[in-house]
Amino acid sequence: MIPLDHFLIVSALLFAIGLYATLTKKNTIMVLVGVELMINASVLNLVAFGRYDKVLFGGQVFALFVIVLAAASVAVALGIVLQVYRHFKSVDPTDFDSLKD
Amino acid sequence: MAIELFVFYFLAFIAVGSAALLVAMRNIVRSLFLFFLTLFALAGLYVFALADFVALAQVIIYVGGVLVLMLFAFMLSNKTLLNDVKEGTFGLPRWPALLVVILLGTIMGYTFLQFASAPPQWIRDAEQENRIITTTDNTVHYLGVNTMTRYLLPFELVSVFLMMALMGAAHMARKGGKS
Amino acid sequence: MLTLLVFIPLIAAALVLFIPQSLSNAYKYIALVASLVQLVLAIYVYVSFDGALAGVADPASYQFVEKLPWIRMDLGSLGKLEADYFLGIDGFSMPFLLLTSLVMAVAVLSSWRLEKQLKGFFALLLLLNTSVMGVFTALDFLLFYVFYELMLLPLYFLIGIWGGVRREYAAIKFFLYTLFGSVFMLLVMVGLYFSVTDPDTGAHTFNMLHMMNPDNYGRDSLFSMASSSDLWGVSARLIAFVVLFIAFAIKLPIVPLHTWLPDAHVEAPTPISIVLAGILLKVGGYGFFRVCYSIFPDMVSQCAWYLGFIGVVSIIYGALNALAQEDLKKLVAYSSVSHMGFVLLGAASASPEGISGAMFQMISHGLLSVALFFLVGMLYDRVHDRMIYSFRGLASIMPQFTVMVAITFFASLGLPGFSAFIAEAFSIIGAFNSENLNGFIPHWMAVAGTLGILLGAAYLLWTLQRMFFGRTRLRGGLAWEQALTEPSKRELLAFWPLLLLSLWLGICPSLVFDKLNASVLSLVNLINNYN
Amino acid sequence: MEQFITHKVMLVLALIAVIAPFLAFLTYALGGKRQKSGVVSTVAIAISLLLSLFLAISAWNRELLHVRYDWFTIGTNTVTVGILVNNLSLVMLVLVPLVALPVHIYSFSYMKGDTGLRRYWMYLSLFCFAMLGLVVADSLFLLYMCWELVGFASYLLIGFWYERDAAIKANKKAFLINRLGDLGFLIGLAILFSEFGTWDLAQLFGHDGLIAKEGGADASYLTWAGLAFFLAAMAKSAQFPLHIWLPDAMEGPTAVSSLIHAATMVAAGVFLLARVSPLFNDTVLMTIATVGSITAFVAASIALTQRDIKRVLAFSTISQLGFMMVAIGIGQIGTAIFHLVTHAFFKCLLFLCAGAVIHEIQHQKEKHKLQIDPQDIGLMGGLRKTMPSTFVLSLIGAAALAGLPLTAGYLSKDALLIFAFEWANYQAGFWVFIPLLLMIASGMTAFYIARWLFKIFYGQNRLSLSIGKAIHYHEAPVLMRWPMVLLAGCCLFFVFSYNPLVFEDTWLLNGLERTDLLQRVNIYHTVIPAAINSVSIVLIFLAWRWYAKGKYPLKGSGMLYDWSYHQYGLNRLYEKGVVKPLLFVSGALYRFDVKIIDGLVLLVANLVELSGRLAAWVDRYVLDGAVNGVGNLAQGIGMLLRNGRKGKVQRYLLGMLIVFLLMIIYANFI
Repeated sequence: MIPLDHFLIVSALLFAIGLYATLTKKNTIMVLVGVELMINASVLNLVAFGRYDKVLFGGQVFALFVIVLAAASVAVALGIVLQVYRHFKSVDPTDFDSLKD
Repeated sequence: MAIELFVFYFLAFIAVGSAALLVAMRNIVRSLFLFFLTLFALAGLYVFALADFVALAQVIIYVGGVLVLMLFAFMLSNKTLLNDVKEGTFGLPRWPALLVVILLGTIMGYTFLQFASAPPQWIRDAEQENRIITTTDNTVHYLGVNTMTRYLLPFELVSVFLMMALMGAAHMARKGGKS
Repeated sequence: MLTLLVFIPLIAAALVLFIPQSLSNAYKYIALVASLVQLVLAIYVYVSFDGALAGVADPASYQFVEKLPWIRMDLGSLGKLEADYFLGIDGFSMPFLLLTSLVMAVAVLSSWRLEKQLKGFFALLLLLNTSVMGVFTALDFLLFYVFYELMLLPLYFLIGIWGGVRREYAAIKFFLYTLFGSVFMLLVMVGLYFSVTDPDTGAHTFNMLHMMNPDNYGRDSLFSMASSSDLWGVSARLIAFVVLFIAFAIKLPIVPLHTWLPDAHVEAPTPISIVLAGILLKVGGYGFFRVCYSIFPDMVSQCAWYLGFIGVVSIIYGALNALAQEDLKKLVAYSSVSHMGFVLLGAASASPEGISGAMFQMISHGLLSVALFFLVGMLYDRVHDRMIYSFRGLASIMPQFTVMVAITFFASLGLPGFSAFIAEAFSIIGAFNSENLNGFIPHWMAVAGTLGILLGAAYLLWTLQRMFFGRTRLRGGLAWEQALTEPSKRELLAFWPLLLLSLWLGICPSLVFDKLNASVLSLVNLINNYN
Repeated sequence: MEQFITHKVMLVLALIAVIAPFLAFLTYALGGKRQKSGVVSTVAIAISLLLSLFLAISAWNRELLHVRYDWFTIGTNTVTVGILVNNLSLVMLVLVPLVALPVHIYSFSYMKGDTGLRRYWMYLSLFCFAMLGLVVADSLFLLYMCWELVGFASYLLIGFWYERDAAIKANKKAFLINRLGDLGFLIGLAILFSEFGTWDLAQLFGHDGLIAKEGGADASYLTWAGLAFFLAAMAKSAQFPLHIWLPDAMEGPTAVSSLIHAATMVAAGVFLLARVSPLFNDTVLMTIATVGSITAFVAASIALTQRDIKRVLAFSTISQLGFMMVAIGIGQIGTAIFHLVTHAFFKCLLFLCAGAVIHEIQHQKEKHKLQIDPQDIGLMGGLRKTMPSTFVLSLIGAAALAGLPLTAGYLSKDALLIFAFEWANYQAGFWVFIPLLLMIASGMTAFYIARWLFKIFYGQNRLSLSIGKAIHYHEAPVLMRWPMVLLAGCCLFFVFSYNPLVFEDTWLLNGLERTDLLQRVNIYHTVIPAAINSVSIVLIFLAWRWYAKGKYPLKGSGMLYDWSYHQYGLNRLYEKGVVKPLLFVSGALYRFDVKIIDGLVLLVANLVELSGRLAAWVDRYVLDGAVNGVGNLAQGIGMLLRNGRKGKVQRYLLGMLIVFLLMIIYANFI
């Protein structure tokens, strides 16, 4: 059995990387990828902790929910990105500086 | 045990390594493929956490769904979006962000290590009362039962939400839009 | 007297600032007159200096002492702050007064043809002069520090404004390096201040001479010898010694803290190179003796091995680097690193010969490196090129210049009859003697140090061969041949005194040693007390 | 007589003898460009010669003349300067001007028309001054100064024709190798100083000197000191493997080669060892003898094949210096000095003869506009008829070098060899190789000098043959001939001894100290001279057949020949083994300096800059925010929400994150 902290460290690393991508990427799609990385890191955490919960099975169930929600959010986000791109002719999030239509 | 650990490290290395690489890359298409690799490796890690169904879901939904969606969105869209491939393989790091991220990562890692050395009460209880999932357990069975009983309400909510989201996405991605 | 010596340039600088731009030709005459007056005063000081009085740690035997209360502040629970305007000289500082005034005069002469912003240039040069003189005469640590920092300011601008292509880079680098050192010095200074009290008034004091007397330290103060307090498990006095050493070593410079030197020298205009090589490097060496060795004599025996080792490394490393240079000025700069290694080696030996040799080496290097930079500057003035490979066979078109260069080269590679010979020989002999005398540094360091002499001959002779001998072939062709004229009267006037002085010192070293011996012996005794 | 010539007067005379050339040097150095004639130099050296001859006559075998003054005090030790004259320095004091005067006169004619005459005389006078100073210096420190000055003068004279690349490379090489020796000297000085605290020769090496006292110093240090001084002597006296500078030094004017690189300066090493000889213990002596014998052999074997007229002589000089070193090594100081003196005369003579030949060929070369090397003995030949007096003089010099009877060379060489055999007899066993090597070297000497002589003066005029044009040589001018005659006179036996065959009657040898440690083996005194001379004569006859008659039986190539011709490949070895690696290392170190050390500094600077930026950034986004309070934040949010405002999403995110982080840190770690 792999010790718990191994999973946690990997997830911490992934989260950090995802965060970095989110903070710095000049392409909205890559920002999205960063967000997905962070989500995956948290899923890993959920699953790792879930091992100690045979009765309620909360970890794995919520991992599934998260995956599904993430999929949904990606779909929506991509739609938004495409729209935004049409509007601003750019994918750089720093260029999106007006909230009005 | 040793082989297991080795495979775990290998997968973890692939996951983290390709994630780091994808962040450092400038070429988006390559980055996305690296992301694909990360997700696959992560699925492997889930298996090691004895969550085989989640791993499966990961592969199907993420790898099969999300990523393909991304690639399609990327490739089907305007050409300039695709041409957004800058020269140079790696970009320069952005120092403030990198610093903050490293700091956060360190804090997280530190906390987790603390965590492992002094686990919370419920984990210790679980260990003592032998409530840990073992390799012989049929997790899919438990999952199914739990979803349909204890977590039924959330499950339904999620499915409704999913439907709304997909509809919204389809609406938004329509060519032309309203304005 | 010393006050006059220190502040004459400042008055001249003020004069320069007040004279309108239209009379800009007068600036250099003012500067020259100021340095000449200073030179005369310095000679007077030299002549009336009594070589039998030791100085070093004994306040009574300092000469030309001037002491005025400067800052007296009651800090309540922290005690009283006491800083004096305290000037005085002993054998260690006296030679440098003469050297400084001479080098400054040469620097003014070598900036004769300068055309850019004369007012600022001369004002800064004179300010620099004041601060250097101040460093060499101050006996109060706070005063010393103020002058020490004041030195940086004019230098930064002098390099940064009148320098070469990469002048900003060089200026910043120089500034940061030195600042880095002096910040640490500040820490130690404050620490010392809180440890030492004036025996007369009972107030904390910055007086360096009080710092040299172990009785003046508070019983359980940080730097007290009796309490031997620790900082992170290391003796506080040791840390202070090392920190001060680094601060001065950057100035000296030592490997690996030397990289500011080639850049600063190469980018600086000729007069500033002259001042840098002639005086600024000596501030480092002077600081060793005045501050590190005198205030922390008990630490010398612990650190001597490392000092000697760094010295040897500097000698050989500098010489090897000089061998690889293609820029004449850089070559001279690296040769400075190598030559100043002898200072460190001699100082580390803590033998009378070694310390005398080190002092003599500083004076000799002061004269000869100035001459070298001056010669490089002459070449650069004429054709704006100083790459070794651009020249060949200069001896045929500039015989007089070649004679000057050849003599200077041979003088600085230690030909007998010139000061560098005495200096290097006694640094080495002192270093060799050390193992028998006090066991500070082993024999092999002296032997390794001699290799530096050999390499010194190698790079200088090679340069001589490549640039001056053989058939004439210049990169600039005929135009250069016409531009490369023999030295003018003014240049000769600035150059020959340096070389003749070096020759004179080489033949009559007692001119320096007589004034120095008492102080050196006293310092050696001071160190041996703790060995 | 005794009353008038007091000590003081004699010392003053010695001082004048030393100073005179220096005054000549000053005259040229300060006299400006007009000062071109060599009269001043020559007069000065003549004065030196007269004074030193007078001194030698009045002070020989009498008393030690010694005076010294305090020079400077360093620490508690006082360094003195002074003059010390004993028999040893008297010999040298006479020898130097005696050789230098003919060379000066010779130079008048030899250097005529050269553009740098002023420099020439200046350097020559400087050299004479330094050499004389070296001879009479009473302290090792003063000796060291003169030692370096001699090297400096030699540097200047080798590079006299500074437009020739070969000359300036040669002088650099000479100076650097001498510098290496100087380091040995310096280390020796340091050892003596740290052991005894003085450099005074009389105090150190006098009869009741510090060295002689038991337990005065650590024996191993003295061994090291001895070896260090020997290193100095090796470089200066061109001992194997540091001899390589001497052949190259032949790039200087020939008159210079004869004075400096044959007669005087290179002998300074031998002189130094003689001066400090009480210092040496057995280890050092053995080393000296071994190195000396190897040098004698190696250099003689190289001289066999050289084609350059001066290089043959240069290697011969090296070989003869090796002989002298052996004499030092076997404890026969007197013999070493004796050989030094005779060698100075005959080698100087040979060089001057060579100079006369070169001068003539150079003259012909310019006259006929030929593209030849005037120093190649392959192009000479048949000069006997056109330059008869030069030939006779060369013959005398060559005979002295080969050690044929009736010459001075015979006396000194026999003395040396006999002592060497006696010494080997005393040491027994293995050490017999030293006299054997010397025997072989001595045979080779006879052969190569015969080859040299026959190739130049016998046979046909090969230069005429090779260019197909008749070339008429002329005898050397008078100013060149008479100095040679003077030297040739000194090469004959009667200058040194009334008995042409037995060296033991030599006044010079008897005037110098000698060890009586060795047992006189009577048979050696007859057998060895006879054996050597018969071998020599056979070899000379062989050379005559080969070179004079042109019946040369060998191919003129082959491994041994190349080996010898290329000087055992030593030059290339040094080039590849020392110079190239050194330059490589220095280049690499420079790159290291720029890339690594400077790079580190830059890195630190960058980090500092980065932290500065970070601080500024934190200042702007975090601290400022905190200071300005929530209102500002609200305003910021408001602005974000308001239309048309520029917003940077990721930056806000980052800001939030930092606040979050700070909170975590604050909550958990502080």
